[in-house]
Amino acid sequence: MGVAAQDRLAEVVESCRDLVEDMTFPSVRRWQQEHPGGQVLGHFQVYFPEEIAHAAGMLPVKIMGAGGRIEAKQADSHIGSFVCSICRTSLELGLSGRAGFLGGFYTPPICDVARNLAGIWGRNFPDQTARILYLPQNANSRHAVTYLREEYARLARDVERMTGRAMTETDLRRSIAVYNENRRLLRDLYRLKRETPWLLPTTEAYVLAAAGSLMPREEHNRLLADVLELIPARSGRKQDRVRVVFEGGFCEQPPLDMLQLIEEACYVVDDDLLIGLRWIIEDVPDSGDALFDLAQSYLDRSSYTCIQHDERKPKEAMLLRRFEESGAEAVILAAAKMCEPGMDEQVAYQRVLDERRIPYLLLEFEEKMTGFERMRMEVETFVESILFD
Amino acid sequence: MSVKQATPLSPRDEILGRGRREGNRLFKEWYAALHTAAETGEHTAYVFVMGSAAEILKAFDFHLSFPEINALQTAVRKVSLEYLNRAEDYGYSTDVCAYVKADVGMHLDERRHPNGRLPRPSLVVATNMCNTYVKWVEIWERLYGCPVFVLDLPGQRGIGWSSQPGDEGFEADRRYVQGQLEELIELCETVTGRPFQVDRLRESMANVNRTAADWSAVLRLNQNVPAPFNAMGDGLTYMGMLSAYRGTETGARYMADLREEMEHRVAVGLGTLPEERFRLHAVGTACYSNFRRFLELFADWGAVFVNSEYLAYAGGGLDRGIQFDLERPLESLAEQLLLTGQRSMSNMFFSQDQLADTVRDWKADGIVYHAVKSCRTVSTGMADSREYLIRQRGVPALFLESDMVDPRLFSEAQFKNRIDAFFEALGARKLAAARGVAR
Amino acid sequence: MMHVAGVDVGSTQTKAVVVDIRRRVVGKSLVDTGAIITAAAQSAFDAAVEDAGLEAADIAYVVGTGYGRYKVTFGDTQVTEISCHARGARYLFPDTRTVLDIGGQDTKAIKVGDEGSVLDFCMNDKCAAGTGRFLGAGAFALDIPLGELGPLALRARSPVKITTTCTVFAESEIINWLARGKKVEDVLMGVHQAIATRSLSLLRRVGVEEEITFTGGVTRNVAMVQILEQMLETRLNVSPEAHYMGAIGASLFALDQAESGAAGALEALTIESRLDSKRSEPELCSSACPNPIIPKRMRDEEVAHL
Amino acid sequence: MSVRTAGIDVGATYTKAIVIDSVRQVLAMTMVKTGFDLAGASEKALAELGRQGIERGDLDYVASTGYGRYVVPARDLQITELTCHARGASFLHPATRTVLDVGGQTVKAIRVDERGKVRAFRLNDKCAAGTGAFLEKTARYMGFDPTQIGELALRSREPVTISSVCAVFAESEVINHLTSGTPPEDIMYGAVRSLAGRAVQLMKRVGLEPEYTFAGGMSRNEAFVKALGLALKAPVNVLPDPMGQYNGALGAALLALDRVNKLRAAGEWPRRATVHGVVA
Repeated sequence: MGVAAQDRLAEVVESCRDLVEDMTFPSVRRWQQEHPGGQVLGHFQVYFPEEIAHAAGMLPVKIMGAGGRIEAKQADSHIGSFVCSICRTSLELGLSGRAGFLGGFYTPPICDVARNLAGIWGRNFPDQTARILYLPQNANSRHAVTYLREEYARLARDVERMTGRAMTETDLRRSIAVYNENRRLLRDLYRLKRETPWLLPTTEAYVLAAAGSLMPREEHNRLLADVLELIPARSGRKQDRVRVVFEGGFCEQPPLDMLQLIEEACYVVDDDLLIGLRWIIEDVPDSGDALFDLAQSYLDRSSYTCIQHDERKPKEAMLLRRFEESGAEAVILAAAKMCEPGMDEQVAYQRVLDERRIPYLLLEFEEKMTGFERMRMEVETFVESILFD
Repeated sequence: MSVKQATPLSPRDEILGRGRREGNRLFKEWYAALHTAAETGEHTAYVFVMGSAAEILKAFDFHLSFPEINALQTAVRKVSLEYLNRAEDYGYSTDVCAYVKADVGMHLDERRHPNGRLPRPSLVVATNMCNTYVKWVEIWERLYGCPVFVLDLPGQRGIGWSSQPGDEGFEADRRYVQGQLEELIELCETVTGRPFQVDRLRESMANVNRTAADWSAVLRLNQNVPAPFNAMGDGLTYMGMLSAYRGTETGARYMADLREEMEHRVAVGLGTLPEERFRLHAVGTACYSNFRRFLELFADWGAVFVNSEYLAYAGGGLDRGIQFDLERPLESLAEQLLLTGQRSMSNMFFSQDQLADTVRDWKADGIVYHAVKSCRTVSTGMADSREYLIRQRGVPALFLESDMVDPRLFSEAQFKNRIDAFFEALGARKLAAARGVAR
Repeated sequence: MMHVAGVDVGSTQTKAVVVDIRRRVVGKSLVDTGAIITAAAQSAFDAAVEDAGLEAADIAYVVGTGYGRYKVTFGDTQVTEISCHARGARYLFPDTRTVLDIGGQDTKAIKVGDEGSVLDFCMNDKCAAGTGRFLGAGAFALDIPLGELGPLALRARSPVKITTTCTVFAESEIINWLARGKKVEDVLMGVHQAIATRSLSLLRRVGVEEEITFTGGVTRNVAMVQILEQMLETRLNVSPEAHYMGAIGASLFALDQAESGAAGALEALTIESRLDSKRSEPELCSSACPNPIIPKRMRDEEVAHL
Repeated sequence: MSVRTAGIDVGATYTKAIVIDSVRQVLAMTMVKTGFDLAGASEKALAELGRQGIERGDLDYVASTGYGRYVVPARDLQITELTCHARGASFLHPATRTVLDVGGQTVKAIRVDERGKVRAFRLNDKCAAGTGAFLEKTARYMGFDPTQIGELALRSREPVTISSVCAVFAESEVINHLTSGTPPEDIMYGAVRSLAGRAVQLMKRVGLEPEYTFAGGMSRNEAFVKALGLALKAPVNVLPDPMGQYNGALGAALLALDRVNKLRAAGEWPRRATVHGVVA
């Protein structure tokens, strides 16, 4: 493709990387300047119905820790070292004033740490609305949808109270349309990853997707549409690398250096990184009740993670499907240090991969880790054991 | 070391220690019943101490097996390490909930438990009270392909958040829970092949009403000085009955007798120590791997636990004496499951002020936090809550760290050092107070 | 004139001091704890007494402290090092409100009240334990004598970030940094900063209130003092005797007791020692049960059901 | 003419180099201190080989391994120590199916197939009571030199149990034992046993399959080898000195030879090549 276009692509990717790594949240602060009095709603991993905040004119922002980019200096005196890093650095964002722009903070009941975070946040930031959004954990109950619709209505009321602005069905529809498009574009991005991984390194795909959680989705849609045109035109040679599925990025985010050392030896053809952004796998339909449609899509048109129990989605079966549909040869099972759900699930995944004789590598990571020698050795040994013959 | 017997104190002395004796007997019976069920294949439900839905399961005559109790018993019997190692060999990390690992190790060993063989689950009911419950049941789901029912009890949404029957929000939650209870009943009918009888449900609910009333009275009796029982000692035996015999006549009678015993102790001013120097409130799970030593390190200082958050959430939330309305059983059950869950469990994340009130009402000198690395439900917020209590409410608090059942995480030297220092400080405080030194 | 002594049996070194009735330190000694702890305690005591030019018989009262406090078999009672450091710090620096002690086994942050009483204290949690050793690990991995760590670290231009809290793995992280061509001083500074940061989060737990007194062996490390002062944005009280702080505190408690007229804090502190002095041996359980209701021999399973 | 391949293992403390010929005969081997200049160390080793009569020009293919594998200027290919240890161990003990390597910082358990190819592997988890460093700390704490660990432990009559998974915690267990007057040798052997137990747990995770071959620094610790044998209830191959230390370099040299033969078979020899994806 043309040099100019190539440069533009590189530029966009760079800007996304900077955005993801900049813990002063420039995009959020810019938005606030452009929208005087505009409110920002923070939400912790994994999934949050951003459409509802968006419809009320808020800027929803995913709080996903801070990796090694900030030290949990103050948070460490509030949370013990037996708790996952993402929880501590997320709190640090608040305690250090970096996330001072938040008007509210919601955590889902994905794990006991996340639920505790709501209490800790509330004790330390009494002026912010700190709440748990109780997404249903009995996904198989006939009553789950109705309940979730009510929970969303409750959220809508809170949001309206925060913004002092009532939202209409039309507002919600407009937001849903924006997010439907965003999810479509992300699906296209992942198709590229799957079909021509040599054109789209994992770290690039990751920052392109992650940037979306820090900016208005309309803006992100334009950005994605642009790069999706440019990437296929790239020149890149298919190399002899192992095609792997990366499983374990649903909550705490692996450091970019880790993704990089993996992509130096493997093609990551599918993953669950920031799965919350892609949780709903089809367009949210229009039945005339937007909140209901959102609730139903959360339950019935959604991906899987180890933090949701749903008989219709046995996790091993789902992993195998992800593995087959992406034409992978191996799996990298990663779990964040101290992440109970992640560590529990790893065991079940190992069993099924052993049975199917699918090669896999177990990794434990922490967002703030800096030394990668050991991990590099493990990944390379893994690749050597598949390539050398 | 020789066994010391209590010296007679009054003609009604025979009821002293009855709660523990009876508790131990009933407890052995209960495990014996499970053992038989394992042989005969009678229906057994695996349930958790918080939100067991025992009222419904008892109406179908399910045996109840509590994985948490099974796990902690391996520690009490000093064999938890073998089970933990087995689970770790199987692939579970050292950072995974030790209850889960002790249980997995036991299942990998054909459910051979130090208290007897345990039956396979014909049904599993888990609430979301602890998120790890849900991961835990998935393990049995895979091992046995048994039906799993996640009873979702939406908890407290935030600090200062409360909702009562009648509120729009509460009723939405209640309808959800009630709907699930109906689904659970259908499932029980399919599993047992028996029709549901609402009067059996009323019966077990009535028993819970009696149990809860007496239990909350027993807890309040510990506001007396000296406290009639140690909330982290015998208190745990009493609490065990709440789970094992919830909804049964036996359970109700046991609790009535216990209340009588405690009232007697209070009447004769009988405490648990020769001299009750310190009264403490406990936050966190017990340390079963070193249970006796844990208590001794406090008893040596003349300290007794007069209350414990553990008794609230691990006792199924009966601490405040709920009363079911038998006229509308299902609706009332849904209501109470929600309220007790929100108050005694999910409330834990927001409980700082409730803690301070308990300290006041039970005349405690301070709080002891027992953080458990592998139990993030109860431990994650502890450091923060402790800081809040010391700064905002001036409550002295000690922070300890070990595990429920993993002896490898109990370092006696470090434990003793922290405990001794805490009491040295409390002692100085009391002395200063006595001297009238302003602080 | 009456003398008393305090013996601080730490995990690596044992310190003893002798003070006279006017609270003056007239003798002190320091020995490696080594494998036979009772012996270490005894020889430290003897050396301190000799240093004071006295006989063991001249010592009216001995208080043992530190991890091996129950091994001060010739002592009269024991007090934890937390109380002793607070007392000692308050004595040497009367305006002390907060004490930081970085020891081999534990790092302690102590909030101190009037008369050196302990209002609150916090210690590192398990995964961040042995912070004093952390430096040792650094010294070992870089094979540099402990004494030279500080000065060398101060030469750092761009310190690295040590992220592991585990003492043992700090060692491999250090080696990794060197392998990546980092300067020794930069890596060392990283180690120092890691410890300082963690100590700071402990201090925050009890609430940082001036004046802050820094005690323990690590006080002799210039870099550590400097970094802590930068992070806390204040001067730290550091006594040349900081290493003996625990022993000094212990001796002050001993003095209270000896002048029993003024039966001081110790009385409150050591109610336990009157219960049964043997009982407190960590690994033994008390033979004399203070509890008439629960027989001591009660087996755990009789108590615990949930 | 005969092919000569070299393996260079740049380890944390020592850098080892070994040269073999096409019939897998060892022609030369050397060991130099690594220090902080890794590239320099590998050059020093090559110079040493020169002194033993093997000039750099005589080397047809050089494979590097160890954590300094990326900075060896003379390398044609770098391979991880796990792959090399597996290859080396099963060359010296052809019936090997499980390789255990216990070093100061890491413990590695590797399951290999009949060709010495890695089938599965695990490294010790983050809690460090499972590494050699733990033994050294225990020894040093009790006032002994790490070199005395073996003889000291073997004197033990009734070893204590050290159960902690955390080295720092284990240390306070040690202190407790000392305080209660337990003789150092019983504590030392207790520590050795607990380390052996952790190593076996790691081996279980890759699937215990005899024969077991034991490499790495700890393989020269008699007490540990004894404890390991007891824990496994099976004999353990121990690489004979000095091959124990050279195992990584040997594996690298063997893999280098395999590579040459493969390329020759493919008619691509002589030519420098690398495996895609492995070269960063």
